Amino acid sequence: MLGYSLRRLGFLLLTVLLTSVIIFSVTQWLPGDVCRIILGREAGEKALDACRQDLGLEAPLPVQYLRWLADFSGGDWGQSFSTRTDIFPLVMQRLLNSLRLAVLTLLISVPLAVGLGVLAGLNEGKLVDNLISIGSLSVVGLPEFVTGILLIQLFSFELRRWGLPSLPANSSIRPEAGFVESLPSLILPAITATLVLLAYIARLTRSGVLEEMKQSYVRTADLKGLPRHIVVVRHILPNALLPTITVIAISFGWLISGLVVIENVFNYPGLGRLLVFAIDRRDLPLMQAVALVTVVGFALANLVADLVYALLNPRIRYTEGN
Amino acid sequence: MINEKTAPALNIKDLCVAYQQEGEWWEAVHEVSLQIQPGEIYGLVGESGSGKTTLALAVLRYLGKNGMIRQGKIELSGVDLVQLQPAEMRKLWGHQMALIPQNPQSSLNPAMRVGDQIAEVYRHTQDMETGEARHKAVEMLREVNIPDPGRVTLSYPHQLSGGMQQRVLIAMALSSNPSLLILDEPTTNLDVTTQATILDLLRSLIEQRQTAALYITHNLAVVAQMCRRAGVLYAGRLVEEAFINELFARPLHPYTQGLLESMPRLGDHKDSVRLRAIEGRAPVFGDIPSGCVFRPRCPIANEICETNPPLSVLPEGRKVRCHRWEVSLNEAGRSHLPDGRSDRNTTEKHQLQPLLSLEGVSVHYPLKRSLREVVRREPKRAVRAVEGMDLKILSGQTLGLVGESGSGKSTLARATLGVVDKTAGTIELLGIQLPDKLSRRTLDTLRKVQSVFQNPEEALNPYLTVGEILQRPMMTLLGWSRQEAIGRVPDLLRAVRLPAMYAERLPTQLSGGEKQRVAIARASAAKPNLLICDEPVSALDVSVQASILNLLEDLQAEHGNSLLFISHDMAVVGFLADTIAVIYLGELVEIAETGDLFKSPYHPYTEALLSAIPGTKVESRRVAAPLVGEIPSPIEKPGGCPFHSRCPRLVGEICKRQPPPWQSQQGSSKRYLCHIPWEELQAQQGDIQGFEISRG
Amino acid sequence: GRVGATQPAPAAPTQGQSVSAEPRSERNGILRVAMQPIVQADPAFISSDSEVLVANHVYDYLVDIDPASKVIPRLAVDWQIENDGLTYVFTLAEGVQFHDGSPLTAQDVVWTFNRLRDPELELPTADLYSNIADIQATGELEVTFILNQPNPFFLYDLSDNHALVLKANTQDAATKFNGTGPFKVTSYSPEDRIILEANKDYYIQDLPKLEGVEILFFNDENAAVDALRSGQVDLVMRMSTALFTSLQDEPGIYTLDIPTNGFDLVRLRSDREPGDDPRVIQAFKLATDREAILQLVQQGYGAVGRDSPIGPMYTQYYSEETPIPERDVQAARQLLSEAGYPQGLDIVLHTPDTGGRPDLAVVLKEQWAEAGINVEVSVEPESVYYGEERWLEVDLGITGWGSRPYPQFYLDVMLKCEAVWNESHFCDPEFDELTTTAGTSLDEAQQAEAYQKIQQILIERGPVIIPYFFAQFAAISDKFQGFELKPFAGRTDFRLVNLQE
Amino acid sequence: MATHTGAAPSRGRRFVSQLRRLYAVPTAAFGTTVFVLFLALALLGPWIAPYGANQQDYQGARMAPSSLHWFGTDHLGRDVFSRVLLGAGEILWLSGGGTLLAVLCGTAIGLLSGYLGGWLDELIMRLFDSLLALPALLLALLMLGILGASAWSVLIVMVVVYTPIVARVVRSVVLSVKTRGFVEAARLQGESLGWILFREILPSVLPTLAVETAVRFSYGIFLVASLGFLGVGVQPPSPNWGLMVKEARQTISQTPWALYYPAGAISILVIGVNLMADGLKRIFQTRHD
Ligand SMILES: Nc1ncnc2c1ncn2[C@@H]1O[C@H](COP(=O)(O)OP(=O)(O)OP(=O)(O)O)[C@@H](O)[C@H]1O
Ligand SMILES: Nc1ncnc2c1ncn2[C@@H]1O[C@H](COP(=O)(O)OP(=O)(O)OP(=O)(O)O)[C@@H](O)[C@H]1O
Ligand SMILES: [Mg+2]
Ligand SMILES: [Mg+2]
Repeated sequence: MLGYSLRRLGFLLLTVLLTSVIIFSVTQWLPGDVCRIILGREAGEKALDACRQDLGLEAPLPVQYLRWLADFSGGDWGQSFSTRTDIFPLVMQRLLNSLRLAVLTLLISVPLAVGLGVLAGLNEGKLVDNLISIGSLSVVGLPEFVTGILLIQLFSFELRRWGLPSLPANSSIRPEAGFVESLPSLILPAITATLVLLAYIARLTRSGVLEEMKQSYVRTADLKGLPRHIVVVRHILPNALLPTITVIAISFGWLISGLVVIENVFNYPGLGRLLVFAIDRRDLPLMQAVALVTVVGFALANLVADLVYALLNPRIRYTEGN
Repeated sequence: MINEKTAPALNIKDLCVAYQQEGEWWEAVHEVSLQIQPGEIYGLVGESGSGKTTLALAVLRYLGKNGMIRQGKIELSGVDLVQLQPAEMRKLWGHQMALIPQNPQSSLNPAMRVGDQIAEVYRHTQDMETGEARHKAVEMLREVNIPDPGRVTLSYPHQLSGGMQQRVLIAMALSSNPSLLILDEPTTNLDVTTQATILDLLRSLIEQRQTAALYITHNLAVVAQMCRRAGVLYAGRLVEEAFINELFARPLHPYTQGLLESMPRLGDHKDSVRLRAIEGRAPVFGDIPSGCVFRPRCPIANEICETNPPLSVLPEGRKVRCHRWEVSLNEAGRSHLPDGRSDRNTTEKHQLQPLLSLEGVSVHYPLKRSLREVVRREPKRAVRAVEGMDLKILSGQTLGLVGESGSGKSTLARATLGVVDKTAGTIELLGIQLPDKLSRRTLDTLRKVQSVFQNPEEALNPYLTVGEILQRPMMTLLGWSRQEAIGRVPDLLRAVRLPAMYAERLPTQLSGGEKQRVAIARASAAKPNLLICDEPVSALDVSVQASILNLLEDLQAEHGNSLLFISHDMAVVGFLADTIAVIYLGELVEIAETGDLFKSPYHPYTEALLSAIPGTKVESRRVAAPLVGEIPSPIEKPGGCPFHSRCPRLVGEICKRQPPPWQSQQGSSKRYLCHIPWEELQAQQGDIQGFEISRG
Repeated sequence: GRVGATQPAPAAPTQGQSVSAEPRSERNGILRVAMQPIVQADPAFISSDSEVLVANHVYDYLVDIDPASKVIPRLAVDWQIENDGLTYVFTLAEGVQFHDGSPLTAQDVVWTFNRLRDPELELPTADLYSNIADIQATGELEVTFILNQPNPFFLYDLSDNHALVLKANTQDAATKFNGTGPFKVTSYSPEDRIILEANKDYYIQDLPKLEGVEILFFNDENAAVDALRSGQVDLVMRMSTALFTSLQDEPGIYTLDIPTNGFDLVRLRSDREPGDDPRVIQAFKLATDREAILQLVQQGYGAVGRDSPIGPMYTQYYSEETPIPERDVQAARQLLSEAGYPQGLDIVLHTPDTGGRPDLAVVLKEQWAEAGINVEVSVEPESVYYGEERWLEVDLGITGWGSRPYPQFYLDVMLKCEAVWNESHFCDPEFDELTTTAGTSLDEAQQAEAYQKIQQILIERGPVIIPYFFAQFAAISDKFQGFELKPFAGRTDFRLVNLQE
Repeated sequence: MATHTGAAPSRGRRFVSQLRRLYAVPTAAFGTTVFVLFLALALLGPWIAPYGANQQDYQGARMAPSSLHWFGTDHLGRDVFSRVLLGAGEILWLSGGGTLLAVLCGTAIGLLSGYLGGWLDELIMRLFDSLLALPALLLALLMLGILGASAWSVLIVMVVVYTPIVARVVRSVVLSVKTRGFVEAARLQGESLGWILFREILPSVLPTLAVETAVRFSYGIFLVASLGFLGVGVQPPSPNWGLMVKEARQTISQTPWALYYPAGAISILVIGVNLMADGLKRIFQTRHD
């Protein structure tokens, strides 16, 4: 297990390193003069030159990359070109916001989705299954921006119009707001994200359950005379939910920074919105930092998934590494 | 011991089971009646698809959603199971009936410790405390002869070998002390040696407990060894039922006769015996013939067979479902060839050129080292699948290769074909050394060595027609134009006894045997000098197996090609091969001309293999103990004699420390690798023979 | 309900919800304002209205402009113009303190303006202040500016958006906010929000009346309006007409709009094909239906433009003497054909993604298509479009120009031959001469005449189309009073706003 | 079950029979019908749309649905029905084209990489892992930043974002197929690489590929619409449904219909394609059990 974990960790580092090269090169390709963007449309040539010198943009690209990588891994994330503030605290604060949203979303969606998936799987072909399947497939078809807009109309404006307590349409939160304070702002984006995940996880769980129900060991368990619920809980679920774990972890990665559209609709200050801001302003260091944090987060989520998977799956736990 | 007068434990009457497929219901089991007494093992044999498992599942009331019991009764101790509700069945499952399934690996929950899986039965069906249940589990494991049961309870299924897993399942099935045990091919996926021990175990357990058992298998020899009575199932119909001795001595139904005659027995050889295959193939969903279902394949069918045959009940508890059983009784018998049928055997062996010779061939699959091993600078390890192999195949001859699973048979074949790289040694074809890599071999070399694989299902591209498949080797290896190649396809099909119109078919429209024939046709299309057949019949039913073996033999007679024939079935190898090599853990342990191989002395491993074959009897001065344990890991092979860890004739320390010498003697082509000298071993061993079960 | 109706300027000093007259010592309320994110914090570099808005409350101008475009005192309580308009002497208010506690002195003002005009630093304002010969602290609280040439708009120039007074020798204006202004920055979270609290030591007693201002950043106008609707912000000043009209029936929200001198400019580069052919320029103009554009894009708010930046708000200069030719698609086709485009003309129309500009582009595409001008629209983020100087490069583009209190500015920076932002690359000696006259003459009549001629030239041969002058919108929660909308949103003054009891 | 007599059905017949199986599942039948319907609308759109995509009527802006304008008009007086109709073509060709290109590239790479194995395979897979470690939308945004917003850029983005996914799926099938007997037999017969890849292996990949294509396609529709909504994809006045939603959001209280119709169109199309993909999955997976 230790060997397995170390090897996974190695893969993670490799992936992150490769991605950092991709990110660096991609951002270098972005058109536009960084200094012109930093100094705004009103700056003169001389100031621009000084700025380029300042940022070390004159050096050859590999040198710039290595310098960036060294600084970055050393914790020196530099200053944002556009806002001229330190990147590290900024990104960390957004990461925290993203994590909040991600955690809340998972808290809502995972139990719900897994529950629905199991229910559908166990009742394959019956009415419940069909209802859940059709329901989840329909939800899959709703783009986040449509759901988001509809939710705002409904839960912010309509409720308000009727004088009922309503949820905020705009989810921007104070930087120092605690989880409880930010909760109302989190609800609508979390529901929107949940709707995206729900169907996905539920369908996966369902097929996992169906897949396992076909296995011979379930027949063995049934023929042992075990009560049905024991067969389900002790035999089917532990195996059926394994693939779900991986997907949840991947979703976690997506939740951290893939919520660009949702953050945009609700104006939620997460990493996704920050990245769009950075791209719009050609703020290379900020862009690189956000992208890399995303990748690391994503890779970590995958690592955790792999490890949990291995931990729950004796076939991996006991064959690798010893 | 078994009293026919007492009420049967299981009484099946007129059972019809149907499946729904593509919206239609069709009967997979049709009007089957049978009784099993307490303490009796009733054998049910039949080809794949004949409905054996369906019957078993119907008895258990565990048919899938698309299966249903159309009519009939299944009485277990007088209770008709067909009438029971699912919840009531669940109670019976835990107490009165149990199943020992075919695939032990997939029948155990991979994510749960073995001990818990057994203890669970006690906890939930017998309301035991956890601790007590655990204790009982250990006890149960001990009862099925598992060494160190305490440790095994803590293992996960994948950590156990197939034989151990099967023991666990047996323990589990017996833990509820059922009055009916259903065994669905419980040893089919195991090695002969393991199978032998499991069969022994099962027999003694059933005897002890006086359980009624329904034993399902397609292996007639196993039935012969295990059961008191047996029924033969064909296309869902019970066509014959009798006491074992009767059944084998005097089969009445043409189908049963066919089955028995298509099976090569230990000691049969192609030079003296021609196998009789059952023509055609078993009916499947959609085209079950009217009247007698066996009619299309029956050699003695006439017009009367177009009506449903009645079940004739004969004395001595025999039943047969055939219009013409009296006729069939006279027409039976396999064709014994006149001596010296083939002239190739008259050629002296030493005059033949070696076609292929392997010298010191080793194949190691390197293992990836774990990080810890790299850090600790531990040496690189490898699976030593084949080691120091010296073999020759003479032109026009057949070399048979036998050995347990994992002994390196396939690896050797693949190294010869060039699909795996050998680690050491040389492979020469007609005196020219072959390059390792397939890509470096010339088209001519490729043409000279072709192969047929084990699994016919995978052998043919499902998206190409038979014609397309057969054209290719002629186009690539012989450089023919497409037109020329197409022109030859009917000839090829004819050669493998398939109608020419099969060229149009897709592989999915062929049966397993037909697929294997096409694969053989493809392999022989470019007239190879050497055909390598890696277990070409082990996935096939006996009746089909016979026709493939006949085919291989005919082709060889026609083309004069050599054959490297791999099998784990001694009888099959013995039938086809001129020379047999026995390998163990990647090493050659014994080699002899076929006739000599079946004469003692045997290498202890060969002896074990032979005596483990069901339906063999050993006339031995000292009965060899069955093999203990499993084949060791080829990663850490035992030193000295590779077989010493399991050898029933262990001499002493010398076996562990010193590699044994080759033993041989004038007048015999046999050589074997052992510390025990020829005479001594011969004195210890008797000759091993197949049961004379059918030559009545 | 709709409160601030369109009113002709110059208007009463208060518009919309009027300032409550009673000065009260107690501050109350925090005003939450939605704005697009700020990027520049150093006053010398600011340009967007949100940047100006922040600076305007953290710092003070020497003089300020009222909604009617009149110059009014700010840090300078009084001034004298001497020596035929070449010397300006300002008296500074007493008791002004920077947020760090140090007092404001004349030196600070001198340093600030010297920095802005220093040719070495190449700040955007250098050109604007090149006319200044010298600046002197002529007393503790007295500053004297000496000009090379008379400049009738000098006071306006001093109230340029960038001309906020910093502490002398400030080095880190980009990250530190040390002003004298009515609010102090307590926290700045880039791209998210900036939080201001009232400066208790503000030199004008009882001001500001708010406890604080929170400026929340929105990249998306829709999100901002949604936030206003659901009560998370109190004030939105940047939104498309469509959004603005959608707010008019919203309970609890006042909508205000005023006409401005701001406009969207459609310009064709005149120094290369196809814009170097006057017939092409005319074809574009003839193919444009200004009234329809005003109706569709601005939903009728604002005023139809006449292709010159001298808008109807500048009553003393605006002229309708030269008629704008009627839309004539046939004539436009004819002209294009004569200019060598008988099959029509393919061209990309670039536009920033803000306000109604994408809509304008889309409408133009449709109108011009009838005349055989096939436009491909390219919408770009404002920051990229301006940031990369693409806006100065492209053949055909749309630019938004914010409202200024005097028209000379536009001519100087945008249309003169050597103008820094001569995006249309227009160069016309007659035009330049007239512009110089208008910008230096102290004779009002002469000025007016020059401006009138300029308008004529632009209509006849200027490579620009100004389809409309837009209105400035604001929507504010009815909990607040004292809000006064200005033509340029950035110069909105929150000092008088407070929460209604 | 195959019939045992008669010649092999032609490939065309097999396609028809698979389509029939698709129609045997009600949800899949619905999905396929929706897709085909949208496809038909997309093809016929230019002929049946009553107005042009950008045809404006400034007298008739912001009109509620009526017999004249079935879906009403938007804030610029454009007929929403016509725009939705014409948008079908736009979104289908963009997402369909992008998907197909990505499937082509991904299949080629997956086949080669999976079959050849070795360090090249390792390298490509590591690279793809890294690409996939970035959420698709972020990668898309970064690339659109480079390429500039246009329909072509969206196409390229789809290829870059989806190729690794398709390649990995194809590769995994190749890995399992290449150890099959028939591939080995082909190698032993000295078949060329091309033959082995395209005639021996590819057909077995096709069922999985069909399912994957349908799934990618539904995500592709999403991506194109989302990019439109974010305003970084295709440019106005294109009747991209996402872009229409973005534009209509500004006027949601004045012209809600301009938002709901395109939003509904996206949803129905994606649901349809999803149901179809689901059906394909069922057909092909049961076949390979
Ligand atoms: N769930 C099912 N649905 C439809 N048909 C089935 C089902 N299970 C089995 N069959 C069909 O019923 C027939 C009998 O199958 P069964 O498994 O009972 O045969 P068997 O004798 O056990 O064969 P084998 O030796 O291969 O295990 C076969 O043709 C098989 O294809
Ligand atoms: N590709 C491989 N990598 C690593 N080890 C392998 C590989 N192929 C086979 N082995 C190992 O080599 C040994 C010999 O395997 P091989 O397949 O040659 O045996 P076999 O005699 O053909 O067995 P069977 O009867 O099961 O087909 C086994 O221990 C097997 O696990
Ligand atoms: Mg079976
Ligand atoms: Mg093998």
